[in-house]
Amino acid sequence: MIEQNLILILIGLPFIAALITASLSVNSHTAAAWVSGLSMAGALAVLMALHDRIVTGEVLRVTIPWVPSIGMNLTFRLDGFSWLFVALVLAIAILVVIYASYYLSRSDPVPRFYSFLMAFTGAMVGMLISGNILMLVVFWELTSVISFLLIGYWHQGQAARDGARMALIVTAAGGVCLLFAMLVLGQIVGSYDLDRVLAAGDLVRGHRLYPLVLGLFLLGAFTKSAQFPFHFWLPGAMAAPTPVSAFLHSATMVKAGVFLLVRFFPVLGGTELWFYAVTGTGMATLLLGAMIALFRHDLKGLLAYSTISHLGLITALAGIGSEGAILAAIFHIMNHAVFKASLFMAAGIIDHETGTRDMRRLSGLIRFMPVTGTLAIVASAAMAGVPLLNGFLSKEMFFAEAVDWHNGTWLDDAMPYLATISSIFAVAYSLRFIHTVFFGPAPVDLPREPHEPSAWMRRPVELLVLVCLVVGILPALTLGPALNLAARAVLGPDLPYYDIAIWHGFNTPMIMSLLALAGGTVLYLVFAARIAEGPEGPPLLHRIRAQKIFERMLLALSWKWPRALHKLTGTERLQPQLTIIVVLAIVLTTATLWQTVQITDRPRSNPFNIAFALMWVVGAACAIGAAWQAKYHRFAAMMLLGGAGLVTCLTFAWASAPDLAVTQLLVEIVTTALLLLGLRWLPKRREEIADDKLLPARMRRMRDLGIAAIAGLGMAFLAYIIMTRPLIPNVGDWFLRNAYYEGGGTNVVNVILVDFRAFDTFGEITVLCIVGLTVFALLRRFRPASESRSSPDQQKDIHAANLRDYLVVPSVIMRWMFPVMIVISAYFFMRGHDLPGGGFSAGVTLAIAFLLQYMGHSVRWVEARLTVLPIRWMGVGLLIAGATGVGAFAFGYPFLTAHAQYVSVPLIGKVPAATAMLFDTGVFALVVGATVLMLIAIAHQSLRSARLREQEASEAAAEAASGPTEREAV
Amino acid sequence: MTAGLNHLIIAPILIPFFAGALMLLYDDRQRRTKLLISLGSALALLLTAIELLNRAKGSALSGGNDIGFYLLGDWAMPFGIVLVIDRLSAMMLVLTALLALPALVYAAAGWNRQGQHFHSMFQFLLMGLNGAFLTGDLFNLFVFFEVLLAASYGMLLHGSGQLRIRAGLHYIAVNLAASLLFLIGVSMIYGVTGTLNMAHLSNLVPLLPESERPLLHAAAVLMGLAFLIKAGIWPLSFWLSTAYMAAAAPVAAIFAIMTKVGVYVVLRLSMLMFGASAGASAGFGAYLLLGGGMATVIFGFIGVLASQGLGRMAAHLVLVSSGTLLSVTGFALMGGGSAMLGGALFYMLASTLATSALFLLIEPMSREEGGIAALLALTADAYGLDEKEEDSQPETGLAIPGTLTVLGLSFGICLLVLAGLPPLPGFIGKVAILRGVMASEALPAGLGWAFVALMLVSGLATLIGLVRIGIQTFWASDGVVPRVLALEIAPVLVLCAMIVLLSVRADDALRYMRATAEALYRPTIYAEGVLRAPRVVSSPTPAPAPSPPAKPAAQAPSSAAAPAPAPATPAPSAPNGEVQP
Amino acid sequence: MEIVLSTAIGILTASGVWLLLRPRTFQVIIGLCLLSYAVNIFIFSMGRLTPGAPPIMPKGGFINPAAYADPLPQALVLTAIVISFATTALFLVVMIASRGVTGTDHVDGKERDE
Amino acid sequence: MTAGTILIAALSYAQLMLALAACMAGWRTLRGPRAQDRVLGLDTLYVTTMLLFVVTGMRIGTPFFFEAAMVIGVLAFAATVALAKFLLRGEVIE
Amino acid sequence: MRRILPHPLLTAGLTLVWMLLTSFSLGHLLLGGMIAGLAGLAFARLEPVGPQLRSPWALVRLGAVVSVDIIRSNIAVARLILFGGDRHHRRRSGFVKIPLRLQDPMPLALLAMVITATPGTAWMEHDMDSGILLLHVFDMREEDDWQSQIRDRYESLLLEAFA
Amino acid sequence: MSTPLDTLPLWIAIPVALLLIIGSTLTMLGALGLVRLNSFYDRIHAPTLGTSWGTAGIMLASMLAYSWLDGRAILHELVIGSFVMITTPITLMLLSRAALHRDRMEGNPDVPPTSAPPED
Ligand code: NA
Ligand code: NA
Repeated sequence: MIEQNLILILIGLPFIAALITASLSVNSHTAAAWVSGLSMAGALAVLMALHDRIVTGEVLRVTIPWVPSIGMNLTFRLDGFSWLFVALVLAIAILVVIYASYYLSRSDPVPRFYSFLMAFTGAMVGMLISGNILMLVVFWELTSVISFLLIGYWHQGQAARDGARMALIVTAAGGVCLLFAMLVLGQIVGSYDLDRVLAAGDLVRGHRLYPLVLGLFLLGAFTKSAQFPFHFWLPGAMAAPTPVSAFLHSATMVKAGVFLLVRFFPVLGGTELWFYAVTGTGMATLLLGAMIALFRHDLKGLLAYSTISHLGLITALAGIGSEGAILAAIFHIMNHAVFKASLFMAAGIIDHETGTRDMRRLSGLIRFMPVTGTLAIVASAAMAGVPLLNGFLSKEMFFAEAVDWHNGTWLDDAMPYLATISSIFAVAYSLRFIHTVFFGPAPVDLPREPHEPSAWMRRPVELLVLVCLVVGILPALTLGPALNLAARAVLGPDLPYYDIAIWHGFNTPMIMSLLALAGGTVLYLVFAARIAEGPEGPPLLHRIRAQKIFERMLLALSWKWPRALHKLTGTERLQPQLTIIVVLAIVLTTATLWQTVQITDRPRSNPFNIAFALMWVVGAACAIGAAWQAKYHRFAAMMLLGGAGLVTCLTFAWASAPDLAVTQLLVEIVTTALLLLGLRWLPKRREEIADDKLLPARMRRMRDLGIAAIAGLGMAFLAYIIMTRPLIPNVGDWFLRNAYYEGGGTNVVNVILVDFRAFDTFGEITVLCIVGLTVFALLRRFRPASESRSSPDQQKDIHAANLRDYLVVPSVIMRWMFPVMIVISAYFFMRGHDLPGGGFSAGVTLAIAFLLQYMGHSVRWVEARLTVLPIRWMGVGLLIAGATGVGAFAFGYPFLTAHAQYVSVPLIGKVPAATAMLFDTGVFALVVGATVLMLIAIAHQSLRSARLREQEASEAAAEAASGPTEREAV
Repeated sequence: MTAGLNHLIIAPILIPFFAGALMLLYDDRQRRTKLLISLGSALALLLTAIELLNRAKGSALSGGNDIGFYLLGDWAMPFGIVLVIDRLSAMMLVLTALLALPALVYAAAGWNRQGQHFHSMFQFLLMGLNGAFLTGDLFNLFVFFEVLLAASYGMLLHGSGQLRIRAGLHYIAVNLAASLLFLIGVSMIYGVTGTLNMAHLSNLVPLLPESERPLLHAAAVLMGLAFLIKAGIWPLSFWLSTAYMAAAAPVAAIFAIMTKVGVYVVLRLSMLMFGASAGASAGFGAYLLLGGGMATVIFGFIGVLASQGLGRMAAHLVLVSSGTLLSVTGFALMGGGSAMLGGALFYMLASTLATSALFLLIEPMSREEGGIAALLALTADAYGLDEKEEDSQPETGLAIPGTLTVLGLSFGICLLVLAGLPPLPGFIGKVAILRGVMASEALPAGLGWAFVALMLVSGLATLIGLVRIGIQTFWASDGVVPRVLALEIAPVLVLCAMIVLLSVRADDALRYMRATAEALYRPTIYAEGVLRAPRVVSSPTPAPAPSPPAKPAAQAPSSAAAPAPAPATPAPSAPNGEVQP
Repeated sequence: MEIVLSTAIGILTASGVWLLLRPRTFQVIIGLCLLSYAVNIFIFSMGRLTPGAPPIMPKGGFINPAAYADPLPQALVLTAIVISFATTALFLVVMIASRGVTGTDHVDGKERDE
Repeated sequence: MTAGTILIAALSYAQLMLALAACMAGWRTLRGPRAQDRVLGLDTLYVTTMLLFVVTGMRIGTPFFFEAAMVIGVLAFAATVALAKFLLRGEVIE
Repeated sequence: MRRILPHPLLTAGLTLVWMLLTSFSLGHLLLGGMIAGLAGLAFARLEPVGPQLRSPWALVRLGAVVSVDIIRSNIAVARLILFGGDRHHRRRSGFVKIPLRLQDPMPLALLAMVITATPGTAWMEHDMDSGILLLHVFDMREEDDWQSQIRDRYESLLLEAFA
Repeated sequence: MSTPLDTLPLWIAIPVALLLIIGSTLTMLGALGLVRLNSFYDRIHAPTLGTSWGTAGIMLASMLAYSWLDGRAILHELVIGSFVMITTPITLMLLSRAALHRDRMEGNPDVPPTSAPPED
């Protein structure tokens, strides 16, 4: 129990520290460092407390349910391997915190740095001790995201931004692959629990999806561990502050990939595929990294490529996967972390104290910073694999595996040679690092005067170098047990104890080491000068800059190609969009009906009526005419549209829908007025559009004509086959039977509208209201095109003056029609429930009455006499309709339950008094309001324009009066 | 929530309706009152929706009448219109309310002054959305679609300006075409099956004679096109990015739910009509949805990569999300299982919240000197001769400290969700979907793998695109920190908090979604529940019980016209048997 | 008679679709109007044609539903008419607003080659 | 020769005549040549349709088309007034 | 009274219209009267004072005259359209200017109705200042004196009817 | 098709039929004039056939028939007829005025110059 809590503390501490530091003020540098350092120390203490249990080979587990329904739980699992790794991470974290507190400038937002750093540590620890492979991915991705923030800490620089982005993209892409792999793995194993996955190696390797899993898994691991060809992000990430590099890019994040390789070796490893892929990649990376490192002039660049190379070495070991290899891999993970962290820190000190990291400018620094220099020399020696240092030991073990382990493949045969060659380069670049920076003449023209850093900045380096020495000399006493523990945790408890000695006799690995040392020295001595003068990178190879390639690829993949593709697969123009809709509708409907649709053998049909057919001759001619004229003769098209509408109304009447005929007619009238009001603002098309006669335009028209014809045919066909089908039993019958008894009205259509399906009407009036408001709102900010701003041509002509009284006589009749229309409106309203009519018809009628007054007079004349507050009407109408509906609540009925009754009124007799009528009142008020609002809002534009013209004219006149001289000058 | 009358079900429609109507009586200058009404309504909606969700949760799979229904006008099924509340619709209601409240608060920072009657229109939009989620009647669905569309036209055009008008024109034209298709489809369904009730339809589909089936499918295709246009499926989605980009920030934030309405309807109707129990029609359209959905995801992430501005990018993210959901719907029709579908619903919740937050972030993130004041000045009405525009004063609100940090944090949260990165719910949702897809035996393996790969790639593309924009905005911009009001950032933070909450309580949410998905796989629960919905008045003859005024409509005419109405009104007592072919 | 009405629907649709695909806003709005005529008649025809029998009932007595036109499609068309009226008005206003701010009546707010 | 036959014949004749009238009015609307001719044509089409409503109502035997006819008779002139005014002034409402 | 019922004649007429449309019953008299009253009130907002009708009898006479004229000219115009005139006479149309004495818009509107309703004559334009009416005549026969016909048959009656 | 009109006695049926024939024929002739006549100013006379006796004939026929059927005076149609007569002038006046205006603006010599005194 206590262990489980301890594990939770272990993982929780860094995150808590992150939260605390994040909430510190910008300049509380020291506090942030202390919080971070103490929390790391605390975590390390916790880890140590757990050592006793770990050492017995026990695996500690704790699970907090998070999303158990998809098997994603916060399961933590601490064994020897992860224990060792966590210890490494925490220890280096402490050192980095110390180092950073001296390294970072006062002007930096330091608490944020620590916050990120702590969060990163937490994520890293989480990844290492995750007992659930999905959670492993979660933490894995978290490390990518946070490392992005850390690399971009100095985001003012372009290099930092680019480096951060590239690192994120590469590692996150790998993470996505890893997620895919884990999902499939979980699918195969039937659980995301790491224990069960680790135990299911045979099942996984035998599964047909194994290659897929392996491929995706390796993509994840290789990207994170900067393996060839995904190595290029790491040098770019060197734009990060040095503490970040020391931590992430030597000890922790980049090791996540190799950690994963080792961890999952029991599941995925041991196959030929694994060997080729992993060892092959590892060897290539090892060699390439070492070669490139030699040619880098940037200190951190050299270290970065060196890191890549060492990661390749570890990867190669994981690929071999023998007991010794795994042990060596773990050992080298540790060793590399130690010497590389110290080297990064040293490089940081040099950068910090001299102002440059360019080895061509640095020289003879041993005189100015002897301590740092010594430390760096020791650490470099470890990196080069000089005996008595830790790097030597693990490299020897690698050589031993390369030589001793066989599986009979060509890669296996080549390994010793490749290992030696890469070692030669490693020696050479280590030598270069030391020689150029610390020896030679005193540097000239450095940005800063070099000197030793503050002692505390050096302490972490000192400690690390000490570790190099101690482990290098006394491996069995120091790291030996822990390593064995870790290897056993990976490969199983039956693993025999491996003794790590510094002397194995004068064997092949030893010869290889000596060869490398000698070869490297020679190589450096011969080529030192040329390297210094050469470009950043090995000859020939430097032209292939992976980073550049990647950047170009990224640019192409994430910008150029998508843009081109997006243009190709999308459009911003309306016509293609509408064409696609129509064509898709046609194609899909046709596909559905093709060869399946049946035309009924006993079609329903009504007798042919010549008059009706003739009316449709008119209707069709009008429709086609409207289509024909709409471009150049809008006015004509409008009238033809009216003609087609009229015949439509007649059709409704003829086919027993008097309500529809009435409503459609009323709407026709208002629509005509609306369109005309709008037409005022579409200036007449004076000339034909230039392109119209050209071939492409003609082709387009032909194509559209074809589409239109097919659409028409299709609709006609659909309508015909359904119309002629026998009538199936439908819910319509019920309405006929119940309209009178249950709905209290004889006009079934109206009863449906205000009672059976009143909810539709309720929504419909809301639509009308919204549209009214939208029209109003839009027109408030309306600006006419410049050519429509002046008064229409008809009013400009000299004859126009004679038109003064043209309305005097007509307006009399129009005025007198006003009360008549009110009565007609009332008539429509009253009879709606029993006969054609209803609130909508009444409302539109009244709106037409208003419209007529506006047309017969001027806006100002009407509005001086009639106060129409359309929006008020709309609000009241909606509220009446809604309140009627809610009224039913009082009687225990649902919304819009109507209450119909015929009430006997003295003298008058029975009158229908349905609540539906009240509802209809609401509809009426709303329709009046909305229709009038729309009409008047457009009409007001003319008034506005006229006022504006007057205003401009008076301004111009005033100007003319005040400044005649200016005018003359013009 | 068993049978009976429950006005709470209609509250999500009535609350915004009355709020919107009431505000029409106020002058547009009484902003404070309007804002209060509006916020009050949104809050009430949220509470109602949560209560409905709680009730829906209680009884989703108990069998039989376990959904809530509301017979409008107390008319018997399947003749009248019914509102149906089940887990899915309750969830959509909650989501709508969750988006509405922050958007409204945000709008209070000055956006509501850019045009007329913003709040009424906003409320009507909510009414339309809620109506579309609740209704159980196809034509009523059309009506509510029109309500929400009309309101969305108004909202999109809110503030006017060239970009909005151009986008609005396209948006309206495309949606009008879609509405026409919808009408054709609905009427064909009526012509072929004789009903408009979704539950009734679900029961009729398996019984349909083979001669009528192709016509039913054709109708479904036409209607489906209309919904898919709203859902933004490729290649019917080109209107979307410009429209969303052009809309004012709070408008775009609520628009985040608009594509989901299309998805919701597609999901609802296809599961009801073409689910496993649909006989010869089972699985109709599955491949179309899957193909279209995947194409949409591809187009969406290509668009994300190709976008220069955050607005357009966010709009394409909407497409990615909606394409994912459509593909999953396709899988669901193939029998993909509730694990996958439940994951998709969870993903929908997360991605909608995140896109909404992102839309709210866009403007403050890209705001230069002056902020809203400048914006208002741009749109200020040159023709406002009639009334003085006191609108142009910028809101003097509380500017928040640490602006960039807060903005960056919020942006980061949105990014993680949309790119599907852990530990936020985007990741959880994706994992749930992918797990479900991989585990499902019913799905063609190749398609499943293609989909999984597509999901992962689209997440990566999203990451790349958003990181690019984020770096540009937060890292590469040197200069003035924008002045952002607390009123603008608080809603974003609320949305982010909800996202975080969703990831903390992911298991509860996922369980809910999975149960929802299971219910969707059993359309008979829905259909039987609705069709057995009892009226308050059990029969047209007066009830002997001393109940409140029993439906007088039934008595009055019969007392007026002496003979008993018995032969004329047999229907209401037999809602089910009578109208089946 | 069905053939006449189907033809009518077809011609209205074809004219409407043709206009819908044109580049000028006014053409589009006329096209939408024509299409809504077509669709309204189409909806209406889904209840089959029953000339001479409007769904207006006697006050009481036995009713033979087969003798009357189906009222439901009519109610649907009524709603559709109102809604399409509203949206036409809206489209019109957006059209003139677009003409105002962009200076062209092209649906894209700019001429094709610009 | 019953009353019914006579009436049916007369009604059919009237329908036919009115439909022909509609055709001719439609032709004028389509043909123009001037805008005023079209307006005149449309106006005639309105009146013809109105009469056709009445005649068809008689033929079918229902009085329910009366409202539609009344809409044309009492309200439809508003549309033609608007058209004419547009021709005259270039705007419908000043 | 004037405030409640500003246009009694109009209200009465509209009540009649209402009853024509619905039925002649007491209930509809009341309902129609109420609605017509409201309509009258609304109309009063547009036109507070109605026309001063002096002699309704003159209007009745005018109606009779016009009815006969309409029938006659219906036949005449129909024949002209069908046969384009007779042997002795080819149809010739033209404009006629008629100076009117009427000044008030209301009687002018009535005259316009009369002229329009009579096939063969069309009201073209009327200038308020000069009082000149431009008439278009479908068939100009020499023997017809349009000026006197309009002025004596119609205008004088209208002048008589209105104050 | 059987309609209630079958019950009409012959002495009502014949005038109804005659009125129908007269009304529809006149309307048709009016429309014919619209097609055949050559100038707008001639054509403007044609539709008045329909709005005067064309309408009157058909409305009277309807009134007669329905009054007989209902057993009381059905005068609905009176309303339509009179309002058609009242409203037609507005349309035609405005239309002819517009035509005149347009012709004058284009300098068409066939139309008389304005009768208004020149303004100064
Ligand atoms: Na040097
Ligand atoms: Na005349």
